[in-house]
Amino acid sequence: MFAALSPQFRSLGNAQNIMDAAAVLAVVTCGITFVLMMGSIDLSSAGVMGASALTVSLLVANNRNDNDLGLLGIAVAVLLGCAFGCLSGLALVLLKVPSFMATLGVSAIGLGVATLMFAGVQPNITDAMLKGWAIDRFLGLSYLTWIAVACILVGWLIQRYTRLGRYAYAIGGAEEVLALSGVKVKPYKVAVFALAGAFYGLGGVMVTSQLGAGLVQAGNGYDFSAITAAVVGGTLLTGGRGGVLHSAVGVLLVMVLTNGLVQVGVSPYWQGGVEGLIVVAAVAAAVIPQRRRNQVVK
Amino acid sequence: MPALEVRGLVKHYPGVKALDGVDLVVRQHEVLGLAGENGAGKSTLLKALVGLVTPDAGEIYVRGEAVKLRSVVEAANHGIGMVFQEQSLVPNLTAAENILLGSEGASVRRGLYRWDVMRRLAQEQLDKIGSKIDPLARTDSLSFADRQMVEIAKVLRIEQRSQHPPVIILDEPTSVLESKEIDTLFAQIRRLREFASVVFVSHRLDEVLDVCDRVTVLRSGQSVGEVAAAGAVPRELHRMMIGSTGSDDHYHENAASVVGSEQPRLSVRGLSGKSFRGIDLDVAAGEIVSIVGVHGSGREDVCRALFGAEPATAGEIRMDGRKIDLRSTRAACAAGIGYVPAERKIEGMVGPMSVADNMTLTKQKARCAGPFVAPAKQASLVDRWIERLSIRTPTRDTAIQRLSGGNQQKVVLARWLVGGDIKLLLLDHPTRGLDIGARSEVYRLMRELAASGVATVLLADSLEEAIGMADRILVMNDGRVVTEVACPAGGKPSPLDLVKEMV
Amino acid sequence: GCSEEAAGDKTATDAGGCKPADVKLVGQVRNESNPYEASWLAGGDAFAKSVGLTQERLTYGGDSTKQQEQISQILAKGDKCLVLNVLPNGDSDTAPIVKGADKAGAYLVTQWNKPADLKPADYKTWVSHITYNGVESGQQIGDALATAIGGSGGIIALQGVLDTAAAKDRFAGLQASLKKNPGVTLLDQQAANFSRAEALTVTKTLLTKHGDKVKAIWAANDDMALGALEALQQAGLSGKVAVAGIDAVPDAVKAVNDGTMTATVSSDGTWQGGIGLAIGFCVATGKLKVADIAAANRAFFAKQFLVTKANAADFSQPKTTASDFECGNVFNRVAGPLT
Amino acid sequence: MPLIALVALVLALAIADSDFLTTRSLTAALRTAAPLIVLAAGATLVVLCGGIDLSIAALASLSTVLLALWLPDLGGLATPVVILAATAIGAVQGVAHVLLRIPSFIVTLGGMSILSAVALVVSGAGTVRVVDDTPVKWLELYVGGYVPMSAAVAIIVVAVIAVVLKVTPLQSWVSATGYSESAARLAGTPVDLVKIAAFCVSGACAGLAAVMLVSRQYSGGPTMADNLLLPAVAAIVVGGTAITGGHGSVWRSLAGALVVTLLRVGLPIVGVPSAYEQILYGVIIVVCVALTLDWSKVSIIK
Ligand SMILES: Nc1ncnc2c1ncn2[C@@H]1O[C@H](COP(=O)(O)OP(=O)(O)OP(=O)(O)O)[C@@H](O)[C@H]1O
Ligand SMILES: Nc1ncnc2c1ncn2[C@@H]1O[C@H](COP(=O)(O)OP(=O)(O)OP(=O)(O)O)[C@@H](O)[C@H]1O
Ligand SMILES: [Mg+2]
Ligand SMILES: [Mg+2]
Repeated sequence: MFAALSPQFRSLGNAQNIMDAAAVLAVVTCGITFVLMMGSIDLSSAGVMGASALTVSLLVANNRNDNDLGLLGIAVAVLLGCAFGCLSGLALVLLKVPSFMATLGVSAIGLGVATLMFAGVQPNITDAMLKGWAIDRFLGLSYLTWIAVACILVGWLIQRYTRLGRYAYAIGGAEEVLALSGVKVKPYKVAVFALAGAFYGLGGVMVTSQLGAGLVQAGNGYDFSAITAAVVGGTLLTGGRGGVLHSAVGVLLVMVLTNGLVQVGVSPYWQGGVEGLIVVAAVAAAVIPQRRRNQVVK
Repeated sequence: MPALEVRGLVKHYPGVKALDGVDLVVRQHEVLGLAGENGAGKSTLLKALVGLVTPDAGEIYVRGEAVKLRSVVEAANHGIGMVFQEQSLVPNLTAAENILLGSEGASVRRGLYRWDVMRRLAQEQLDKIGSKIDPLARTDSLSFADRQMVEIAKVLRIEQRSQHPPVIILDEPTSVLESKEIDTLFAQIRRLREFASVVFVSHRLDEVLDVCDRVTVLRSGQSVGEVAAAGAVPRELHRMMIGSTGSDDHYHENAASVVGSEQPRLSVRGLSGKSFRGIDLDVAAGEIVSIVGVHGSGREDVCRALFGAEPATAGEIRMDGRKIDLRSTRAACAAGIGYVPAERKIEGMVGPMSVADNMTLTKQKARCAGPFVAPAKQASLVDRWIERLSIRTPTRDTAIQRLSGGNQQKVVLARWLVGGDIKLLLLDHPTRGLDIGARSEVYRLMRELAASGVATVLLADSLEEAIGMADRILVMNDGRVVTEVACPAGGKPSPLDLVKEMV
Repeated sequence: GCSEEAAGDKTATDAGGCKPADVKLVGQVRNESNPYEASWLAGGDAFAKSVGLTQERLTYGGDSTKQQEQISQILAKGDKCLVLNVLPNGDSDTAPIVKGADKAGAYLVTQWNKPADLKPADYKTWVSHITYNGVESGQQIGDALATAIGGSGGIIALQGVLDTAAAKDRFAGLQASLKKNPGVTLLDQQAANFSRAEALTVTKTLLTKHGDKVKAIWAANDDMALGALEALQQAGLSGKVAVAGIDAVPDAVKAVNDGTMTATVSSDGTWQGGIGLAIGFCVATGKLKVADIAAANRAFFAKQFLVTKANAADFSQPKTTASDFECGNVFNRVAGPLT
Repeated sequence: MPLIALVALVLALAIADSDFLTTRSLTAALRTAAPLIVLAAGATLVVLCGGIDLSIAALASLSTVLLALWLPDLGGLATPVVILAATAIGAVQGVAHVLLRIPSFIVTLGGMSILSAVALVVSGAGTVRVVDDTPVKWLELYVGGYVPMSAAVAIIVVAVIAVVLKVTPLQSWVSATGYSESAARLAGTPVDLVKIAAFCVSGACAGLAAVMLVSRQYSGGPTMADNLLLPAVAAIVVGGTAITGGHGSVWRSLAGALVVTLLRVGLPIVGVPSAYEQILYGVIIVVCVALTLDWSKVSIIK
């Protein structure tokens, strides 16, 4: 539809642009998909990404200190994301706090930690490799986009071929049954949140690479966008349905939509509204074929 | 040395003593039957044997050795496995994964799935019970009975898991099976006896006596006796279960009402839906019509369509001659139709809500004064029905999920009766999981309702039940009514006549 | 019965009756996590230290309701000599802050956002409102861009949060500049909400949409300008498109100095953070009488400077000194009354 | 349980800053909390039915704009008209959720963006000032000199919702819908109507919260209440209402809203630095939920 409305939309350049713009969202959505598959929800990406963005920008070559850890710094940032994910998971299984709240709390903690690291002065990265991720291209797509593709692949493999992935799926289907079968679900839940956290951590690194600076707000808005993308892709919030590939499609749909609206020249006032309308319409269209009389919709 | 021995097991729940010093012995290579009324404590006892219920007192001995069972895994390591009363499969996993869940063995190496191995291992289990289902089919795409087969296949994994002869517990495995499948299961149980011990629970006492070597009877959380199966008769067992002699006339046939031939109460013409076509059906006031058919015959969907819970693509439905538009369950309720679904746990009851609230959920008027709830009115109403149906519950405010299966079912039935305005009852396996006594009461209730002019459509639990209760039987096959058999008291058809038409 | 206010409310203190040690200084901004507002709080701290006090820092995370909640809570404590230097989140937030402070008799200086018909002159303890002329700055950088691209070509505009006076004024300035430079055409305008990340995405999209036609990017603040710079770099267009922003945050000044950015306009966060407290402090301690403050100084535009490559080096260091905050000098940077 | 958390929090804040336990401070906190209480109370109904309403804050923002625009023409009538309009918008979302069978999360997420866009356009992307605020001024009064009128109204709203639920069949319909929708439907519960009604109440509450905000801010703005979304949901959960539906009450949300307000306002006021404030907020809110949740009623925590 956008292709009909705007000639630029059809251009190869714009296709590249959409793919590049989708990279971070794709990685974050990949992470959140596992949580959604379990039937939980994760709102921690904003905070986790902020913390990881600040961490990586202070650990690789930057204008604030003399660190120059390169890849190691990136790994630390991803691990930090993992640790935050763990925290959410532990709050869920040990304190029995619903994930909605646990992850909201962890997000606040992440933002606090990021603000502490920020300390008033913007860290700009000078690390050539990290900056290069956003700029250098391979087969027409930026390295970041390839990283996102790799993440989706890894995510899919985890979902299909590992116990973690399958159990996450099963937890969304019938958690109580796993317990009856003697499976201890708690470690898997924590692990799923940690996995998601790692993806957010990587997302934070990618944002830093794009912006050339570590921002506390690096993850702003990704929490809800990622959920939207996953749901548009067909992952159910009640868990047990959907998956990484679904989500990847959802991300592309959402990105095409945002991009298309700008390309077609919809007034900025209305863009959010049109987006919302289309998301609702898309989901409505998707559920029509599987509508059953007594099916539960929450 | 017995395979399993239980001595003086006690378990308290708030308000009830589920187990009150039970003793139980399971010998090597025997099939032990466990009989008892609803709420006698059978499931609780068995759950204690697989570590899901921690007893307050008493000991469990496995092969003479005292053990503490804290989890399913521990129990499995001692060679004890169980098929639960309520189905317990993960719907969105494949059958293979469900079969191997928790004991994946060689099919998962270092957390990585090897689907081909998994398929093979699952197939081995399915072959044992001769099930034809595809191991890689998603469980929720299987029929109820196939899922039950998967459960049995799953528990047989115990053989691979423990080096000792296993003890396999089956808690009401037959309540959702067809007679052919039951035969397969029994063959399986007999095969198991060669190398294992089996504990078998069923409310169908003839089944129990058929497959078991010995039957232990539970009453109110205590073991009250033991019977060798050979030569025993169901009546004897029943007497032990309830502590007195039950009535002979199980189906209360002498109470069957004589159906007049006025205009039918329910009249269905050309009803079609996804899994059924061109259904014509008349039910007169006071008549009990049973629909029988094999799995997938579509009778269940017909029943749901009559209640507006399943979309119908064509046809019309009239109640007392008035056409009704059944696009919502509300309209059906308003027209005086009641429905008792088969999947009680998911569809029949609201688990965390109290017995009283569940009972008055539909007929709100019965507990209200004007638009307001009258607590006193509700209390007396609920208490009356609890007594009338002898529902075993600590108080009317107990969450219904805390009741035993049979008692839950009675509450669900009561829901339609409290208003006193019911005209047509659609009963989908209303006696599934009920003990003989409770069954008999339900039958009596159905007769009473029929006598008061309520029309009933019954999807019976067994052919015998259909024949015993119905005035008329419709046989469905592949979405169509293939024949109709009159079934008056005194002129009952034989099961064989019906089976011919069903397949 | 109902009454107008909570029991125990006190009447406003007589202006100027406070001992310096009794004064409580409060600085409130959106958050500490961006360089501009961090420098604001730092300026406030520096001033407080110079008079032997500490500044209570409040941040409300860009959340209007939270800002109000904080203000009403701090006013409810009933300190007699409270001085507030507040950055209202949006125009709509100023009125309740002003009315609350007026009722509690707290000395208040607001900055940036204020509806036009709400005037400090109508209140006793709302000492002053300080802002920068957004129309002017928007026009200045618009003109600078026009010059940089030789007076003709297409530009794209990145708007701020649409619901703020700053965003609207600055964009009005751009439109004025466009009128003055008929050769320059506005190809497109999108909101990027003052955010670096959003600016990056929007710019990329607009670059693919308009391609070579884009000669310059006008951004309503430096954060967005920096985001646009990243987008240009990623599109391989570094140095080929002129970029200008507003605020003169250190990174932008550096970029201007390096020549990657065309221009920015200085708004001095450090000074803003100090000056509000200084004015309030002077009034609270009686060194300055509200009645004596010239009407033009009750609501004024502060001086701002266009920063270009020519003068960027001068702006790389903070230009604020302690003497700016002496009671006699607090109105030294008045550029003119609010229009 | 949420009450214990609330009392503990007040005590902790009082220890950190002795000024906090004064009538004036507590009154201010109560007044501050009023819009949040109302928002949370309305949304609690939707949560009890097993859904979630993410549009409340955007709807409240839009309502502030509408109220500010209509006050000059309609005067005192503007308040009920705006509340009605908000109710209607809630109803539309409810109907979309029920008829189109889209999860409430998605409907209201979409609704949130759409309502924000409408608010932006209607207001011309700016603040709409209320010059003559007499029609909403009554909310700024104090009952008996101590209790802020807005807080009193909020508490009355909570009480009315709670009582209406309790004395009518609504309570069992709402719980049944929340615990097990399919069972409720097969029991002939008017599930769809109950859900739509819940969205209506949620919308009406958003409208009322908007009136409170306008009376406090002397203006309406297209993003004015947007930031109240997460606090409102937090209030519901901190109160101990199960996010999965069924179990909970509006009273719990009242306590939850007070806890959340105290955290939002109290921490910075007692002098916790901004970065640590966020960390503390995160930790305390999680601990509060851990304390208030009634595990015996909620078997599986997602
Ligand atoms: N989790 C529980 N909490 C409270 N009470 C329970 C619980 N589980 C079972 N009970 C009570 O314990 C008693 C025994 O229940 P149990 O399920 O063992 O009966 P049963 O013999 O299996 O009945 P049925 O034949 O209906 O399945 C019943 O009164 C039941 O209400
Ligand atoms: N022709 C068909 N093709 C595919 N699925 C079918 C077909 N007929 C029925 N089904 C499905 O198979 C399942 C079993 O059907 P249904 O429950 O109506 O049979 P039933 O005779 O009531 O079985 P039971 O004896 O267990 O009560 C249902 O989910 C139904 O939708
Ligand atoms: Mg049982
Ligand atoms: Mg059936």
